[in-house]
Amino acid sequence: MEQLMADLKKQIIEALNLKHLKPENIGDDQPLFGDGLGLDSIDALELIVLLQQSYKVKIDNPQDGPTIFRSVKSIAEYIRANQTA
Amino acid sequence: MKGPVHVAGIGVIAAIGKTVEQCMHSFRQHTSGIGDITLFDSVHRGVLPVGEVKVSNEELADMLWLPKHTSRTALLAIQAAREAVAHAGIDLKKWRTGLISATTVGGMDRTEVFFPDFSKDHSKGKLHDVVNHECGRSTELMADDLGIRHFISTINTACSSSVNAIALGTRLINHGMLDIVVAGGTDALSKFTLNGFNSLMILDKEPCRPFDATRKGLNLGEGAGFVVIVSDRVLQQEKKKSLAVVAGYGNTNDAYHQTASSPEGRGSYAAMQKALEMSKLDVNAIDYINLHGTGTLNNDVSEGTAVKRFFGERLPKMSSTKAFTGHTLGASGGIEAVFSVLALTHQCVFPNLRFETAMPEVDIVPQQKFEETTVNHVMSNSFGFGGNCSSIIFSK
Amino acid sequence: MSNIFITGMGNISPQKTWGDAPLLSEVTEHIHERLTCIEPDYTQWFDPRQLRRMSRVLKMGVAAGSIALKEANIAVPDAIITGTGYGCLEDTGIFLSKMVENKEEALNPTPFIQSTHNTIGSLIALMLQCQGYNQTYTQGAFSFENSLLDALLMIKEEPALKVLVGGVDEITDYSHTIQKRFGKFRERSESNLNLYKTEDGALNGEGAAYFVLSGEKSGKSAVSMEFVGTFYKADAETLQSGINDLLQQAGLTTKDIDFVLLGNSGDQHNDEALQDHAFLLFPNSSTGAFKHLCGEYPVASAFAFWLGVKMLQEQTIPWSIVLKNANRSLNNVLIYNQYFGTHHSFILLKSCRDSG
Amino acid sequence: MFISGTSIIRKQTVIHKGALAFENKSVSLDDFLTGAYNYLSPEYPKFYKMDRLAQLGFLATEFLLSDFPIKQYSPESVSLVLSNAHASMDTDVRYHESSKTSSSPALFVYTLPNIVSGEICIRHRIKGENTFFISPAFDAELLAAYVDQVMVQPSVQACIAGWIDVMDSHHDVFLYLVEKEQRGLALPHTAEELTKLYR
Amino acid sequence: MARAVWSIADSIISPLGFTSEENYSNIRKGLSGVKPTSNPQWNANSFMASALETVASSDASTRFEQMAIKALETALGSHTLPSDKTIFILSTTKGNIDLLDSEDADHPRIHLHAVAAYLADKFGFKRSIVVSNACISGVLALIIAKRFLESGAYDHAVVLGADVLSQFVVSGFQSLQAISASPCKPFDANRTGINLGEAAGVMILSTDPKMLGSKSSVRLLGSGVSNDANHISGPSRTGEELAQAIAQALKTSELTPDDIDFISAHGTATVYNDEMEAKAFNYAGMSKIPLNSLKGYYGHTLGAAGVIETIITIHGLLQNELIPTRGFDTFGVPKEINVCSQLQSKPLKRILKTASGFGGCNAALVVEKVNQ
Repeated sequence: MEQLMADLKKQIIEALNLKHLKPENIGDDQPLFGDGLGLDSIDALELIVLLQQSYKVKIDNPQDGPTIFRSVKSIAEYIRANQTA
Repeated sequence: MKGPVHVAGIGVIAAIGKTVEQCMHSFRQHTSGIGDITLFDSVHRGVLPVGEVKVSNEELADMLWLPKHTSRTALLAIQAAREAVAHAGIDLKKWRTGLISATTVGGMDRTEVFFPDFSKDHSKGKLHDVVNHECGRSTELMADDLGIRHFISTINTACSSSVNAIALGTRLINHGMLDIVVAGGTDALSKFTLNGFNSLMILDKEPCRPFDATRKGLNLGEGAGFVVIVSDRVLQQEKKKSLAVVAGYGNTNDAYHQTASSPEGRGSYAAMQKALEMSKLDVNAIDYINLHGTGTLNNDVSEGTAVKRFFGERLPKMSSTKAFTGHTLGASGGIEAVFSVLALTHQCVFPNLRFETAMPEVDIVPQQKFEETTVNHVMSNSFGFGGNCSSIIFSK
Repeated sequence: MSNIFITGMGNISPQKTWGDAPLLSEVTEHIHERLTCIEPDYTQWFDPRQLRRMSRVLKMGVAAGSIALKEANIAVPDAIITGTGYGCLEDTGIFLSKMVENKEEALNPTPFIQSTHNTIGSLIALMLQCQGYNQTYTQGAFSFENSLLDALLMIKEEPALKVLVGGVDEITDYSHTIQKRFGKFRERSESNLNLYKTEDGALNGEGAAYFVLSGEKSGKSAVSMEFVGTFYKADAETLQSGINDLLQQAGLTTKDIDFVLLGNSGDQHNDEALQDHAFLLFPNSSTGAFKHLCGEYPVASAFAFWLGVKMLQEQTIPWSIVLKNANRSLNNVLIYNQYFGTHHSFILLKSCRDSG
Repeated sequence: MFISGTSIIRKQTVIHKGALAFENKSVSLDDFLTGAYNYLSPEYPKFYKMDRLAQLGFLATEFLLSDFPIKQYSPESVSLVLSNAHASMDTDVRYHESSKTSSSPALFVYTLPNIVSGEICIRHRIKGENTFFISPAFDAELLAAYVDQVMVQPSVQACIAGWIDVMDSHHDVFLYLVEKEQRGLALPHTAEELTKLYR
Repeated sequence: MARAVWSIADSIISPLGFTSEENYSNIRKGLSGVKPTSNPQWNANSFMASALETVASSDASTRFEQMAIKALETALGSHTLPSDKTIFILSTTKGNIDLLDSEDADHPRIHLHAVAAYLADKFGFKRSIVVSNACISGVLALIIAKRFLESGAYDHAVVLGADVLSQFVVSGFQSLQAISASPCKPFDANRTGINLGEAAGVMILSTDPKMLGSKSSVRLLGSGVSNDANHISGPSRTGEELAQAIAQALKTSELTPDDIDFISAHGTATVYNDEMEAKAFNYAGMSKIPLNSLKGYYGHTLGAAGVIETIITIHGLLQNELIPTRGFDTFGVPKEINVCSQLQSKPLKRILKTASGFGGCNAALVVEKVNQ
């Protein structure tokens, strides 16, 4: 789980081009959207693509985004719960 | 020297018809143009419904006597523009005539043919497939076809483009710089836009249901709509009938988000307001609104909220015709301008197909039947990515 | 006089065209088959978070717009009008190649969102929270001229308006490879300063320039735009009567033109025609060229617009642009642009020092 | 009668409908011709067998007809009226050289100016009449007058006409399409317009 | 209604004579210009051809020009044509190509337009044009002249068709293996190819019937030209395109195939050409109409052929005589045609002249006798 979250942080920085951040700047429970990291709905769509490409986890309804992408931890939990392998 | 700027001719091609008359027939019969993809290959074929113009490129090219590698965007445009010019029945060469077209994809449908070969080997891919890639090229092909040289322009403000084209044409006539303008917009379906909108997860896998509580997104469509607008002097001298006048228009930016509209629809509200101010009409004078109404969760709430705020409790009849045609992007404003003029000339309003239950967020109940009724002033809304919002009013 | 003043300018180009150095005191030599913009450090104006999703063309455009507004000393303009022939090519190319590579599965939305032509202008609006008129023209080599014309109409309609008008176009690896295959652009790497000495064709270029236009003079606004005219596939006679009409409406004749800034591109066929025609129309004017500095691209006239205004403001003619010097003082500068023989345009800039 | 399109090749530059379409001045004429062929990539390997006159004619018509669906006319209703100053002399000289050792039949078949007409007809399936005039210089009067007479033949709908000259590295091609119907920006078919367009 | 175009005078310079009448009477006698020819300038070995040995170049003019001048002088005779109302049309494929062999390879009149200008100047014609469209040049030149006269651009036309033998042409046809070692046999089962020949012919056309004087004459009716769009040196496999040119000629003459009394075919005596023509005449519904080829008398005279063959056929038309096909004895084409093999008398009203050539071109012209 720790490793997964560490990987996710790196991947999020890369995918969303958050070059001003380092993985250690992102807390496991820190909110990603709104006031937290300041991400928006386009970033949410990018994260959906990230999960599909890197973890083969599909999210069909973008309305589920806000819950799943609340924090790095919630993303990791969602991946664990939905990965078929 | 401002005088009324008249609409003297209209032409349209869309999923519900290749001509104005065919579209009117579909409206009367409540026949939607939404269906499966049949004319191009895509993994989304059979999954995502679209509003396709059911004529292949080859047939279109043959019909129009144009080369087969012409981009579909230009072919659709030329078909609609020729209809509009023929309808106006004025020799364009006798006057200072301009062409203002709008498109968002330009020659993308051909670039997609070019690109797979090109990406494997940069010396491959047939160049005649990319030569007309630029949006402006489709307008130049039209200008060459219609014999217009005096002024040409292409607007791409995403889905609000064609309303801006008609507005610019009106201004150029008002400033005495042009006598006649052929204005409108065109866009062909392409894999590029289909996949783009799919990546945004705003495409409905069912036929779209604008303003319905169960709506899940939009269906893409294609087509072109053009109007021939003329100065008062041209109308008099050519002894033509005015189909409608351009009463007002407004162009604003929502400045809220790259793709989403503000929840209260501030940009759309401001666009309607500007248009109404220019028309000097009372808000209650508007008889019918041709809504943008794409069928996405976001747009319909935002637009609905703005409309409710703007018109108050006494709402005019209104509908989105996108349930018939799909969302035709850069062409939508042009196609819907033609529909708005038809509402005036035929004294009718168009149904908002597939509406059943009002949205919980904002109570909008659109027109559900084709209906003949008194229509003196029509408003048409077109909003786009990047927050571009435009609204236009046509009057009898 | 038209009373349309240029009150601020921002220009990112293959030359060092921002900052305080005297006009083109140093000319940058590029030895490459294409001219690429010299880009400033954008973080001096923007928060890195604002820049993270932006492609190169967006950064160039947004920065040029921001410099222009700063120079005009206004925070938010009343309208934003952008001309771009190609639009956002980089994002278009990324989305297209991913679409082909991934066979239409799992595509990133960002490049698609930012592939539309209006991204540049609407991003400026979003960053400035500008809810006013917002427009994007994409008519090849008329894109910038169409934008100027719109601004001109707008200020005539409402003189108090402050309009941000620009022209932006980028080269990408894909676009350059394809354009080279059309054979119009030169294929050899050689100095841009030798552009007019060889016959190999035009030099591919790019740039982003924004201007604040207003009906009210302010600050450095000693220059006005008198007219802008576009001519699609016009012959020499049409061009001649066209320029005469435009001049007449501005109360001028060809004799009043002190300097003609010509759109020679290095493509000998069209350059000869342009030059012959210009010498015929304006035998006593000085002439100069600018595309060896910025290259050929649809909105190259925006670079010329910047150059012309600068020349009038500073009352200097940079040595590097002169084709023929008639030793005249600078009051009227005419930009006479052409794009591969099909698109011709005229823009007249006028110094208004004397009229107070 | 109306001129609905033009295509010019001179100074190793192709101008199609007034716009620069392809250019390459830094190579030999032959390499320029192959370059323009590769640019169009029409997949017509017979091109490589043609002499320069035919290659020029092939390329010029390829550009001329690239945005015009000539195939919508019946093959019999399209005509060709071409002219030049040097006839097939460019190839005549080469053939003559070859004939001193062993005559090349492949070259000999190109020692007639109208072979280029034949190549164009084959490529575009044109079966209407063709004529080849030899004039000291581009003769707008002759073309305007004669093409009009061809166009009034009841079966004729369109005519590809113009000037196509090559001798050593000198080359000058001006082809245009004439139709009965005026479409778009078509110009009237007069000697005056032709002179302007040729310039 | 287009103006009528009359033929008012003609001439032929060939091994068979220096006037049209002399040529016609020698052909009636069955004489031929084709015989073994030895001329080291043309070929190291002797070959079968119709060479005009009695004309040589002068200091001022080449052989080609000498022949042309003689033909023009004879045809023009006492006719004076107003120079501004007369067009001079030269039909030739190679003109002075033999200058390439001479020491004077840069001779200005190696260019066809320059020869035409030189001849026009000599005879005081202000306007000259050159038609060089392979072996249909002669017929095509007549068609072009007719059109210029019908349109009113000119009142008179002088059409000269001429070509000479040369090392260039002889070696070329040899390289194509098209030359027969024996006198050619058009439409014959044993045909083995062409003979080359040289000649000059002139036809003077006019819209002014007064120029005819009192003699019977002929007028040019409709015409048709087409292209095979098949092969640059081989004829069409089907003959459809020549048939199309013939149909066009009939249509513009407002005639049907039955209105044609006689055909002067191209008949080069190559295997494929003659086959193609046979198919074409069938397509055109003319398989029963008597036809001939005159190549057995003159060989293939290239740019001159269309003019001199039309002249001989017109003389036959005026005399009501069918000239036989010299060299033909065993029918040898895959479709039935009526090859004329004996001199016959028959009332004649209209003839059709056809030609086909390299580049896939075909031409057809109808000529009608008008009894004054």
